[in-house]
Amino acid sequence: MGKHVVVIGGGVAGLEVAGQLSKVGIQVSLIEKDSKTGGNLNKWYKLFPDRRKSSEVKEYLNGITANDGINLMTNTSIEMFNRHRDHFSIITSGGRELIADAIIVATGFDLFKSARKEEYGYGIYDNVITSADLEEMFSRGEISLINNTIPEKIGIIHCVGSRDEKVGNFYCSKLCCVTAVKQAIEIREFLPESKVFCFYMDMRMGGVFYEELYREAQEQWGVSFIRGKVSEVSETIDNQLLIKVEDTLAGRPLKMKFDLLVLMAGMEMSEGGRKIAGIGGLRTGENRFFAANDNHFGSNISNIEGVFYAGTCTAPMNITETISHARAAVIEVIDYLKDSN
Amino acid sequence: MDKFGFTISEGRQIDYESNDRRIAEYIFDREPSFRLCIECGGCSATCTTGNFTDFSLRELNILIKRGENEQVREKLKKCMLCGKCNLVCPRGVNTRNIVVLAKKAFQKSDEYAI
Amino acid sequence: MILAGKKAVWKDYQKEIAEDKYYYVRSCVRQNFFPGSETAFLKIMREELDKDVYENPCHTSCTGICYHSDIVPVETTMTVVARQFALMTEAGYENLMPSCITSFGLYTEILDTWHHFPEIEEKVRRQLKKATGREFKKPKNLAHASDVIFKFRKEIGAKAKYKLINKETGKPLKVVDHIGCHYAKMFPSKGVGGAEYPYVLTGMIEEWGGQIIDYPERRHCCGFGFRQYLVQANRGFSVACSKEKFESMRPFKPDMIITNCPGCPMFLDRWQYVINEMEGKRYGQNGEGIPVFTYEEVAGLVLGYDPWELGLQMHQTDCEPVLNKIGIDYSPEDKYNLDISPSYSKKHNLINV
Amino acid sequence: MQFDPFVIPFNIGLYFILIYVVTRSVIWFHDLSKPDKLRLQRGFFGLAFGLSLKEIFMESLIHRKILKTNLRLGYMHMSLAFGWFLLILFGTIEADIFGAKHLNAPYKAIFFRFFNPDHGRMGFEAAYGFLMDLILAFILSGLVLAVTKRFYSKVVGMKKTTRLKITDKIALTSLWLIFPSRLLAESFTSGAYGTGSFLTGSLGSWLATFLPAQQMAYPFWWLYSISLGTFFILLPITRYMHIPTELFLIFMRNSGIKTGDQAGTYSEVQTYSCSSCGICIDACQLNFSAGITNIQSAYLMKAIRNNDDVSGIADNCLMCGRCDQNCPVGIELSPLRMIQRRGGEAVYDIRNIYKGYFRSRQTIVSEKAIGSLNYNFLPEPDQKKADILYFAGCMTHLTPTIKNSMIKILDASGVKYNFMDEQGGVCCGRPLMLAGLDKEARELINFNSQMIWKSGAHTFVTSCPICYKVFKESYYLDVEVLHHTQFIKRLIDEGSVKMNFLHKKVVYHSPCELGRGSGIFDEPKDVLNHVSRLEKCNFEDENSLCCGGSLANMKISSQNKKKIAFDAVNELTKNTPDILATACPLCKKTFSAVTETRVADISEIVAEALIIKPLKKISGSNITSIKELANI
Repeated sequence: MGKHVVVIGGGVAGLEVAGQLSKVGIQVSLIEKDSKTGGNLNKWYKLFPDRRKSSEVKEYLNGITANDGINLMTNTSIEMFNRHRDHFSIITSGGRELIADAIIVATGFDLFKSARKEEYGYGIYDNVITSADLEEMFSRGEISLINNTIPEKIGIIHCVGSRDEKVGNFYCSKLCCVTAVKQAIEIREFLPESKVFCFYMDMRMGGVFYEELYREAQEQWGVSFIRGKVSEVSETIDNQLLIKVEDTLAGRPLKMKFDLLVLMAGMEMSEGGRKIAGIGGLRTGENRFFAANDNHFGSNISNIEGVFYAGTCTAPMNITETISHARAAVIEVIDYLKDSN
Repeated sequence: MDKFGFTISEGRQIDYESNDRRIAEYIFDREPSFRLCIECGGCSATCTTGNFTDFSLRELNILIKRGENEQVREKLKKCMLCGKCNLVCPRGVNTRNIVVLAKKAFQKSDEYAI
Repeated sequence: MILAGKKAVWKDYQKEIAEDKYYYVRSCVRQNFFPGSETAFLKIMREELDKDVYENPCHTSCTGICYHSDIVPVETTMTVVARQFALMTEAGYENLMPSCITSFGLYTEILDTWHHFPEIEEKVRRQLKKATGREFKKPKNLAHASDVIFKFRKEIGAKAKYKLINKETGKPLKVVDHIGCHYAKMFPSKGVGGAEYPYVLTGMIEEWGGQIIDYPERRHCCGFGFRQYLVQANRGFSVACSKEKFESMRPFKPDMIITNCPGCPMFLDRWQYVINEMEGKRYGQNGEGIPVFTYEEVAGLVLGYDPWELGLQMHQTDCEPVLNKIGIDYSPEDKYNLDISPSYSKKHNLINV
Repeated sequence: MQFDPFVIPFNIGLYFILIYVVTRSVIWFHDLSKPDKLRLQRGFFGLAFGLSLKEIFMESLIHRKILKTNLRLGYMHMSLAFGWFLLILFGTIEADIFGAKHLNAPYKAIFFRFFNPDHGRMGFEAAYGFLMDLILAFILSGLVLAVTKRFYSKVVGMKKTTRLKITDKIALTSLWLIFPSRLLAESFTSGAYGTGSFLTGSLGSWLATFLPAQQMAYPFWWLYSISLGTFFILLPITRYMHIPTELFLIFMRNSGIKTGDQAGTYSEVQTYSCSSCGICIDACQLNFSAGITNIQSAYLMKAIRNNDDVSGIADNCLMCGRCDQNCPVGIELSPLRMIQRRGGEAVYDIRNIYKGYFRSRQTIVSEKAIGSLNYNFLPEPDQKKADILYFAGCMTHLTPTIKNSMIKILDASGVKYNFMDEQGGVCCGRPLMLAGLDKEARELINFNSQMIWKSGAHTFVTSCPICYKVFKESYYLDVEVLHHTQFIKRLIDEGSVKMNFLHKKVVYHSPCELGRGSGIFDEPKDVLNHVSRLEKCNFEDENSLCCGGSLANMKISSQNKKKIAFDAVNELTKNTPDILATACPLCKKTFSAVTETRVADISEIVAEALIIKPLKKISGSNITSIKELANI
C-alpha cells in the first residue's frame, strides 16, 4: 500500500502495533524515548497471574518487531506534529521530519510517584519501597533492607496513588491488587520465614485467575489481608516502620511494625503522553489519560482524525488487554488508511 | 485514681506487636482454612446465635487473628455450633472447628495461666 | 531516615515570609501560661534583629477557641478577624504575624474561604462596616511568629551565646519538636516544610546546635483539641493523647521538647505532672520530666537571656536539667523571687506597649 | 510325674494370663454401675447366658460375621480361632483318654506328643492322631493367609491393614511361631519314634531321613513353649487381649448393658475387644473417598488402649455409623468415639445411665440448669398452643424448599399445627453434643423443651434428622417425636393427604442420622413408593453412604467433604434416576453441590405430587388460603 504509520512509544502496545502493522506491509516508524524498547515491562521480573517471566513477553514482542519494515528510532521523542490535508508531519527531537499517513499514540503509563504520598515516607524512610523497587529486588534475586539484613515482617500497602482524591486520582489502577498478591507470594517464596500483610481498601480481583491467586496467597502462603487504608508511617528507634491503619472490619484502629513496606504504586498518564497531548491538542479525560472518542466502540480513536490510541495511554490495563487494545488499534488504522485512499 | 475529676483514657488501638496471638497460631496450625476468611460476613448473617445477640463469627475471627483475645473469650461461649455458617461460607472455612479450637485454646491458656 | 528525601519534601513547602514591618497579634493562651515568651519574642525582634514590630492594644481574641469549640458561629468569627485586619490596615501594616497557631490557622482558613467565596468576604465587610465603621485590607503576608524566627534563625544563631549542646558530652541535645496541629495540618502549603515533616522548628534547632529526633507519634496532637480539654469529662482523652506521645518518644531519651503553639507546651508540660500524680509514671532522664519550651524561650536561652526573665519558673516540669546540660549561667535561688521581675523588666525595657 | 523344664515358659504364661483375666474381671464388675450389675446378674441366670454362649461360638470361634462380609478374611480368623479351640479341646480329651492318668495339668495336653511319643501307632489312637493333624493343618492354612495378609493385604480381599506397635509385633511373631514350632516339634518327635499321622508323621519321617530327629525335637518343644508363654504374657498389652475380652463383651451385651455417655467398664471391655481386624477401615468413606487413613475406629480403639492423645482421631469422623454397622465384634464404635469427644467432660447424667432400665421415663426429674449459663441471652421461651409442632431446624432454613413443602403438606392435611421456628429457632443441641459439649447442649435442650411444653403439643415433627435424633433420644419429652417422613407416611395412611403418582425414577439416599442413627429406613421408602418409582441401589438401608456433609466431623476440609459427596453421588446415580431423594437438608445441600441430578427431599416430592382440594366458595367469607380453610 506504501503507507507510513508513526507509532509513538515502544512499550508493549507500541511494539505490538508496530509488529502487526508491518505484518500487513505497512511501513512503520517506531519512536521510543528510551535507549531500548519494552517500556514498563523492563521493570517487571515476573507477571501475574501465572508468574511467567516478563522476559518471555519481551521475547514475543521482539520477535514480531524483528522486521525490516520497522524503522525503530530510540532515544527519540516527538517535538511537534501537524496535520495536513491527508498526512502528518512530525518533528522528532533529533530534528528529523517524518511524514506519516497516520499516528498511533502508545505512550503508556508512568507509575505514580510514591513520594507524593508523603505520609508513607517513600524516599525518606530507609525501608519503604515501591512495587517496582521490589521487582528489581526479585530480578537481583535478593530481598534485603538498607543495612543488608533480611526482612522478617513485610507490609504491602495497596492503592498508593489510586482511588485517592488527595493526589487527584479518583480512578482505580485495577492491577495493583493482583500485583500485591503476586508479590506477596513471591516474597514468601524468597523468604519462607517471613510474614506478609497486605493493607487494602477493596480487593479488586477482576481478572482471569486473579481470585484464585488471592486464595492461593491466603491458603498456601499464609499472607494476611487487613482491610484499611494506611494513614501514616513512621520510623521507630530500631529502624522499623510503624504504621497506623484502621482495621475496618474489626472497627478498631491498629498499629503494627514492619521491617519493610512495599507501596503498590498506581498507574498515571505518562509524562510523554501529557507532552504529546499538549503539542497535538489531544483530548484527555478527568483521569488525565487520553480520552477516547467512544468508550464502547471507539476506544482507539482520538479527537483528531488519523491519530489513534493503543494501550495504557487511555486507561490502566494489564498486558493481555494492552495487546488486545493494540491489535484493535491496528484494525482501526488499516480501516482508516483504506478509506483515505 | 480519680484525683482530678477524670481518668486517663485507655486506647482503643489494637497494638498488634504487644498482643498475644498464640490463640490464633494454635488455630492456624490445626485448621488452615482459618486463613481463607475474606470477611464477607455470610456466617454472621445466617447465624442462629446472631439472631439473638451481637455474636459475629466474622468479628471473632478477626479479633482472634489480631490477638484481641479478651473480647473473644466470653463471646465464644454463645456459639451453638449448629453449623449453618459452615454451609454458607463461600471460602470453605471450617468455621465450626475454629470455634471448637478457639474454645480449646482458651481452655489451655487458662490452664497455663494457673 | 534519608535526609535527602526529607530535604526534597521541605523544598516543596517553602513559604513567603515578610522581611520587616510586622503587625503582631498576641495569643490569649500564651500570655497567660507563658507570658515571658511573647515578651522575649518582641525583644528579640526589636533588639536583636532590629525589626519593626507593631502591637495594637485594641486587638482582641480571634475567637479561635470558641470557634473550634462550636460556641461562636463562623460568620461572627470572620467579622472579629476582619476587625483585626482593619486594625492592621489602620496602623498601616500589611504583614500579619500572629503569635498563636490557632489564630494563624484560623486566619489562613478565613482567607482561603474568602478566596473561594468572595461573596462571604463581601458580606463580612458589610457587617464590619455596619458594626464598627471600619474597613480593612487583607494582609499581604501572613506568617506565624515561629515562621519569622525560622526565617532569622541564622541571624539568631550568629548572635547566640549558647548552643544546644550538652556541655559535658559535647553532643547535641536531643530535641523533640512538636508543631501545633493548626499550623500546617489544615493547609500544608502554608507551613514551612509541610505537615508530614515540618521544618519550621527543626530548622531552628539544627541551626542552634541541637538534634531533632523523629519518634513515631510526632504527628500526634498534644491533647488540647479544645473540646477534649474544655469539657472536664473528656480530659482523660486529652491526657491520654499526651501520654501516647511521651510513651512513643521515651525510647529516644529526649532532652527537651520545643513547641510553636500556645496550647501544646501547656499540655505537654502540665500533663507530665498529672500523669505522675495519677499513675506515678515519670518521664525524662532520672524521672526529672522532659522540659517543654516555646521556640521563643529557646531562642532567648541561646541568646543568653536570664531563664527567670523568660518566665521558665512558670513551667510545671522543671527546666533546670536542660539549663545545666547547656551550661547556662543562672541563679537557682532567684527562681521564685518574683519581686525582681517587674523592676527587672522595666530596667531592660522588656514590656513595650 | 511327667515333667520337663521346657514347659515352664508355657506354665508361667498360662497362669499369668489366667490370674490377670480373673483379677481384671473382678475389677470390671466392681466398676459397673448398680443397674448394670443387676443387669449382669439377671443375665447370668437368664436367657442371656445361653444366647451369649451361642454367640461366642458363632462369632468368637466361627467368625460368622466376618465370613459373611469377607470369606477369605473370615476363614483366616476362623481357622486360627476355631482351630486353636478345637486343638485345645481335642488335645485335652486326648491327654485325658490316652495319657498316663486322668485330670492332667494343662501343659500335658499341649505337649502331649512329647510326653507320649509312642502314642498313636494304631487303631483308634491313629485315627485320633489324624484328627489332631487335620486341626493343625487347618490352623496352619489360616496362618499362611495371616502372614500373607500382613505383607500383602489384598490377598484376603482388604484394602488396608492396621499398623502395629512394637509389642503387637512381638506378640504377633510369637503367635505365628506357636503353630509352626508345634508342627516341627511334633514332626521331629514323630520322626524319631515313627508315630504321627499324615502331617506330622510324614513330615517327621522325611526330616528323620537326613536330620537327627531325636535331638532336633527338643529345641522345638522349647520354642513352642516359649512362643505360647510370650504370647500369653504379652496378651494384656496387645490387641490379642480381645480374645478373652470378647467373651465378656458378648455376655454384657446380651445382658442389656449399653455404652452410655461416660467411660466405664463396658466401654473399656469394648475397647479391648477390638481385634484390629480392619473391617471398619474398609467401610470408612474417609478412607476410600478422601484418603484419610489414620482416624478409623480400629485406630481409635488402639489409641485409647495405648493411652495416646486421641483428640485428633476422635474429632475427625463423620459419625455416619458405617463402622458400627460393619464391626464383626459388634462394638458400639460411635458411642465410644463420643465418649472420647466429651473428653471426660460428660455431664453426670443419671438419665443416660438408667435409660432403658426404668420402664417409664415419666419418673425422670425435670430439667435443671447446670453451672453458669452460656446462652443466657436466649429469650423467655414462649409458644402458642397447638396439637402438632413443626420444627424445621437450622439447616432446613438454608433449604427453604423443604420448609415450604412441609408447610404445603401440613396445610393440605388440615391438621392444627404451629411452626415453632418460623422466625428462626434455637439449635437443637445435637451439633454441640457431637462436638462433645454436652453441658452446653443441655442448655439448648432445656430451652427447646420448655418451648414444646408450653405449646401443649402431642406430636412434634421435624425436617432434620440431626434434630430428630436428639429430640428423640435426649429430650425426654412426653411428646411423640416424628421425622417428617414418618409424619407424611402417617398422613398418607390416614388418608389426610392425597397424591398423584409421579412417573419419576427415584433413588433414595438414607441419611445417616435417620437411617443407621435412628433406625428409620422403611417410612421414607414407603412414602416414595407411594408417589414415585423407587429404584434399588447398591447402598441401601444399613449399608447406605454418608453424604460427607455431616456436622459430626470438625476437622474435615471442604475439599474432602466434596470428594466424599462426589463418590457417594456417583454410586447413587449409577442408574441415572430422575431424582435423588433424601430426607435431610444437609444431605440435600451437600449432594446438590456436586451433581447435575436433581436432589430433592421427600417432602418436596410429596408436595409436588400433592392434590390440593379446590377452594370452596364459602359465602360471606373471603378465605383465600388453604391454611385458613383447614382451620375451619
